[in-house]
Amino acid sequence: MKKFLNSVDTVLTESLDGFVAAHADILVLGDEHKFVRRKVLKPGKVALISGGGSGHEPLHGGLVGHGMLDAACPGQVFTSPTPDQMMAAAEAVNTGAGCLFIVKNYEGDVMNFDMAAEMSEGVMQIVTNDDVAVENSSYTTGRRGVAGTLVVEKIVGAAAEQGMALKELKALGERVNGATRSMGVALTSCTVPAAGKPTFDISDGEMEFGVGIHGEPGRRRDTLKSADAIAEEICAAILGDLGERAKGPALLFINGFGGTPLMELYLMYNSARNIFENNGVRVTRSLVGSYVTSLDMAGCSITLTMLDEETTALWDAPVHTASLRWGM
Amino acid sequence: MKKFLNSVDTVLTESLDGFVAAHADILVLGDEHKFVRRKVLKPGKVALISGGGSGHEPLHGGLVGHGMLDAACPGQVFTSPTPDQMMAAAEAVNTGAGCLFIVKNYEGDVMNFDMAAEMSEGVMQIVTNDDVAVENSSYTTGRRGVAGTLVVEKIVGAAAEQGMALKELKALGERVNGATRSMGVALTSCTVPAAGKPTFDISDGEMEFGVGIHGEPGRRRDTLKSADAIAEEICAAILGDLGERAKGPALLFINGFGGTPLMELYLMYNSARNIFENNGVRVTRSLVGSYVTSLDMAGCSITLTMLDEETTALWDAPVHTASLRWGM
Amino acid sequence: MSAGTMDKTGTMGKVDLKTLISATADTIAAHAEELTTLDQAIGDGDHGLNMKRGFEAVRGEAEAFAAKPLPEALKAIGTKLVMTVGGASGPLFGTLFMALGKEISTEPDQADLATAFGKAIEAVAARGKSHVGQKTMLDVLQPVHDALLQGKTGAEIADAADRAAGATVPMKALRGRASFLGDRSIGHMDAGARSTALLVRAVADTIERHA
Amino acid sequence: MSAGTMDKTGTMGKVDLKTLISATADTIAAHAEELTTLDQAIGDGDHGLNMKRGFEAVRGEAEAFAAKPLPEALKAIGTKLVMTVGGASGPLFGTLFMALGKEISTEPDQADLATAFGKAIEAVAARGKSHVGQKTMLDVLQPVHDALLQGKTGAEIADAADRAAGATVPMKALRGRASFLGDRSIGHMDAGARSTALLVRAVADTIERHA
Ligand SMILES: Nc1ncnc2c1ncn2[C@@H]1O[C@H](COP(=O)(O)OP(=O)(O)O)[C@@H](O)[C@H]1O
Ligand SMILES: Nc1ncnc2c1ncn2[C@@H]1O[C@H](COP(=O)(O)OP(=O)(O)O)[C@@H](O)[C@H]1O
Ligand SMILES: [Mg+2]
Ligand SMILES: [Mg+2]
Ligand SMILES: [Mg+2]
Ligand SMILES: [Mg+2]
Repeated sequence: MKKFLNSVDTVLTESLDGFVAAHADILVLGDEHKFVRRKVLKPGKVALISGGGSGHEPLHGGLVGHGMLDAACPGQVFTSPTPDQMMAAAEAVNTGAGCLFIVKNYEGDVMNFDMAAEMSEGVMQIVTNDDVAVENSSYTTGRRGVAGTLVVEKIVGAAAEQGMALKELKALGERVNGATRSMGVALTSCTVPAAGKPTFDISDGEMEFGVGIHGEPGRRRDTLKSADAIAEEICAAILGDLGERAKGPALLFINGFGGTPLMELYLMYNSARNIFENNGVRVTRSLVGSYVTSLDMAGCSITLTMLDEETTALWDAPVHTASLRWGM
Repeated sequence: MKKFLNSVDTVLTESLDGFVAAHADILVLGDEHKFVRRKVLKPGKVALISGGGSGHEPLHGGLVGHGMLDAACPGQVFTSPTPDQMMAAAEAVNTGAGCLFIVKNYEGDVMNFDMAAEMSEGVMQIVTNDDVAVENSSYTTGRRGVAGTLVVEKIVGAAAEQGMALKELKALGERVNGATRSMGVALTSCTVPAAGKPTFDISDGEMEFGVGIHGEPGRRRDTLKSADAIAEEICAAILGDLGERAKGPALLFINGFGGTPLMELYLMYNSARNIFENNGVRVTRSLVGSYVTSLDMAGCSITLTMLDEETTALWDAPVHTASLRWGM
Repeated sequence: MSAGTMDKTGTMGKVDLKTLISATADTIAAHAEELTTLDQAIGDGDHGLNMKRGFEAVRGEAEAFAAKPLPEALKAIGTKLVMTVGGASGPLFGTLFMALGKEISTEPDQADLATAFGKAIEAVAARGKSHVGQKTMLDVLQPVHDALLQGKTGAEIADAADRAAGATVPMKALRGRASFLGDRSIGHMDAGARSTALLVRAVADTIERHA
Repeated sequence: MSAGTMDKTGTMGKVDLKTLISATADTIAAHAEELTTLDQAIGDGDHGLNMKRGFEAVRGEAEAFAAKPLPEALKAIGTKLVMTVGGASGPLFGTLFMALGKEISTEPDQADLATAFGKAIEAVAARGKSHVGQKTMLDVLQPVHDALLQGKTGAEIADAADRAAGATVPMKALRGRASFLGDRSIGHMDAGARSTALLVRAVADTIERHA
C-alpha cells in the first residue's frame, strides 16, 4: 500500500483536522470528529445533513457551506457513520426549521440514518439511488446512491438557502434524484488503508464495469475498451433507463474516482457529450472532476440529470464550499 | 497502460475538445488546438499567456479566465508547446497593452517561448523556478518551475485584471516567484500515453524524493516513510532555502500529482501546516488539491509562498477559471 | 451480575458477562482479517474492522456493563455497538443486543433465552427489511434460534451456526452490499453470517467451559 | 534540387534532398522507441516521439522542400522542426537546420559544409546556452564538425558520431532535463546525442550509397 499516512488508525482524524484547518473560514469541526459543519448558520433555514463512509472525498465534507450542506458526518473508510454522529450534527445545525438527511442508498447508511432520525426531532430524509448499474433492483436493496448525490445536494442546498420548507425540499430532492442516472467503470481497485491491499485484483487488460464507489465488484469484468466504447455502453444504459424522459436540457457530470487525471475525464466528457447530444439530450450544464471518489481508484462515472428551469436556476445559484464554489 | 482513451494520437485533442465544450461559457479554443483563450477579452489589459507540456491539468488551461490567464498553449504530453502556438495565442489575446509569458523553467519551455517572444511584438517573460529539490542549480539549467507557477499566475493575473502595466507585472511575478518554494515526492510513476508503460519502476516500499512533474527521477530513491517524516523533510528543505524570509504570513499549497486522493492531501496539509507553524510561519491562506499534476502519478508537492498585504489581497481577488474560482 | 443461570438446562454455566464480552471480542479480533477478506470478495472489505471496533469498544467498558442487570447490560452493549460499529452490521448487531435486552428476563433459562432471541431476530429483520434466505447474518441467527428452541447443547448450537454460515456460500445475495453483484455473489460466504457464527461459538464455548 | 555537389571530396554523391529527408525520417521512426527509452531513464520520455513528429512533418512536405534551393530548403526544414517538435529538441534541431541554411551556399563542397556546420553548431549552443561537455547533442555535433573539417569520409564521420554518443554515458548532465538528476544522470546515454548520431549516419549512408 502506497499512501501518505502516519498510521491507519489516524488517517481519518488527521485528514479531517487538515481539512477543517484549510477551510477554517467556512467550516467547523464537531467534537470527536463526529461531523463537519458550516461556521455560520442561517437561522430559519432548513438544515441539510449528509454523510456516509469516508473515502469519497470531497463528498460530503467538501460540499458543506453556503448553498449546499449544513453538516456532513464522516464514517470510517467505506463504513456508514453511526447514529450519534447524525444526532450530534442535527443538534448543532438545526436552527428550528427542521432537518433533512440526504442519504445514499446503502443499507448501512439507511439504517444508521434511520436510527438517528428516530431519535431526533423534526427530521425528514431523502435516499439517493442513481446507479443504473444495479440490475433487477426491485427484489433487492435497490440501486446505489453514487455521484448523482452531489447533484441532489447542490440543487436542494440552493433551495434550502432560498428558504424552501422541509417537506418541499424533500419533494424537490426526490424529483432531482428521479431525474438522475449514473454508472461507473473502474480500471484499478482502490486500497482501503486498514486493509493494506487492493480490494480486488484486476489485470492490465481488464476493467470492472458497472462498479460502485466502494471497490465492490461491478456488473461484470470485461476487457478494457476504448473511451468511446465505454461511454457508449454507459450512456446507453442511462438513456435506456430514462426512456422518454431523456429529451431536452440536462446536466452532464463526469466524475473521477480519485486516481484518474482530468485529461482523461475531459476526454470521457467529450465522448459522452457527443453521444447524449446525438440522442436528443441537450447538455446545458457540465461538471467534470473527482468529486465522488473511491479512494485512489482509477475510473470514472457518468451522471446525467435532466433539468428544468427551476433546477437549472438552483444549480446555478451561488455556492461556497471547499470543493464546489461559484457565484460568490 | 490503463487509461480512458481512444488512440494515443488523439488523447490531447479529444481532451481539449471536451474541456472547451464543458467550459464554453468562459473559454474558446484556438485553431488547430494551438491554444485555449478567454472568451471575453478585456481591452487595455496586459495579456497573460502561459503553457507547457500537457499532462499537468488543470495547469494551464484550467487557469484561463477572469483574474488569471488570458490564454494557455498546450504542448504534447510533457513536451513544451511550439513557438507558433504562443505566437497565435499572443495575436489572439493581446489587445494592445502587451503580453506577459509565464514560463516554467525547463529548457524546452524557455527556448520555445523565447523563440515566440523574438518573433512577436511587445512581449515580456517571467520564468518560474520554485523547485528546491534541484541542488547545485547554479551550474546547470537551474531549478524547475513546478506547482508554485499556479501561485504566480493567480497573483499576477489578479494584478493584470486590475490594470497593472506590463513591466510592473513582470516585477510582481518575479517577486512572487522569489517568495515561493516547492518540493515533491512520488509514490508511483506516471504513464505517458504514447509510451504506454510507466516512466520508471518503483517497488512497493519505495518513494522517489524530490521528484519533478514529468516523471523524471528525483533527488533520490528512498524507502517509503510516514506522512509526517516526508512532510518534515520537504518543509525543512523549503524553510532552509527561504532562510530568514520564512517568517510571517504565507500561503500553503498542497498539490496532488493526479493519482493521490484528497483524503491524503489534507492529511499532508495537516502535517505540513503544523511543521511550518512551529517554525515561525503563519499559514494565512491555503490551497489543497490536484492542480499541477503529472498525469496519473501518485504523489504530492508542498509549496510555500511568503505573503505580504499586496500579494494576499491579489490572491483573494476574484477569479473565474475552470479550476480555480472564487469571488464571482 | 452473573449470566450463569441456565445450569438446569446444562447449556449455560456460572460465567460472568465480563468473561463473555472478552471471549466475543477475542474471537472477532482473531478473525478480523478473515472477515474483511470475506467482505472484500462480495462487499466493501470493512466487516472485520467494523466488528472489531465495536467489540473492542464493548470490551473497554466491560466492567460497567457487567455491573448492570442482564437486560440493561445487553441494551447498553447494543447501544454501544450501534454507536461504534457503523455500516450495516452496526445497526443490525446493535439491534440484536438491544432487543435481546428488552425481551430477556434478569435470570433467564434456555427456554426464556430462546423466546427472547426469537424476538430479537424479528427486530433485526425489521431493521434490515430482510428475512431468511437472503444471504445475511439472519441465515445464521435463525438456525441458532431453532437449535435453542430444541434445547440443543452449546456445542451443537455452535455447530449449527457454522453449518448455517457455510450454507450461505451457494446462496445469491438479495440484501446487503453483496446484492449489488447479483449472480456474482454466489460462491462466497457472507461475512456477517461468518461473524455471527463466530460470536455464537465464543458464547457457547465460554458457557460450556464455565458449566 | 540536388544536394549531390560534393562529388569531388568523395563524401557526397548525387543524392536529392527528398531521399535524404526520407532516410532521416526513417531512422528516427525506426529508433523512436529506443530514443524514448533513453529519455525515460534520465529525462521525461518524449524524445523519440518529439523527433518522430518533427521528421514525419518534414517528410510530409518533402516535395516542397526539395523544390527550393538548398539554403532555403534547410531554413524551411528548420522552421518546420521548430513548429512541430516542441520540447528542448525542437528549437535546437530547428536552429541547427535554420542556421545551416543561413550559412550554406547553394552548391557546397565538404569544406563549405564544414564551415557552415560550425556556424550552425554555434547557433545551437547560443540557443541552448550550452557548450560541449554538458552531456547533450552538442557532444556529438562537435566531433562531427571536427571530422568534417578533417575531410573524413561519411562512414568515418558516422562512426565518430556513434563514438561521441557513447561517450556521453559516463558524463554528468549539466544541461537539459537530465541535469536535474545531478550524479544520477551518470551511466546513461543522452537521448539527443543518440538521435544526432542516428541522423548523421542516415545522411552519411545515403550520400555514400548515391556516390
Ligand atoms: N438488510 C440486511 N439484513 C440483514 N443482514 C444484513 C443486511 N445488510 C447487511 N447485512 C449483514 O451485514 C454484513 C455486512 O456488514 P458490514 O460489512 O459491517 O457493513 P457494510 O455492508 O455496510 O459494509 C453482511 O455480510 C450481512 O450479513
Ligand atoms: N540546453 C541544451 N543544449 C543542448 N542540447 C540540449 C539542451 N537541452 C536539452 N538538450 C538536448 O535535448 C535532448 C532532449 O530533447 P527532448 O527530450 O525532445 O526535449 P525535453 O528535454 O524538453 O523533453 C537532450 O537529450 C539533449 O541532448
Ligand atoms: Mg461498509
Ligand atoms: Mg519533454
Ligand atoms: Mg462491509
Ligand atoms: Mg524529453
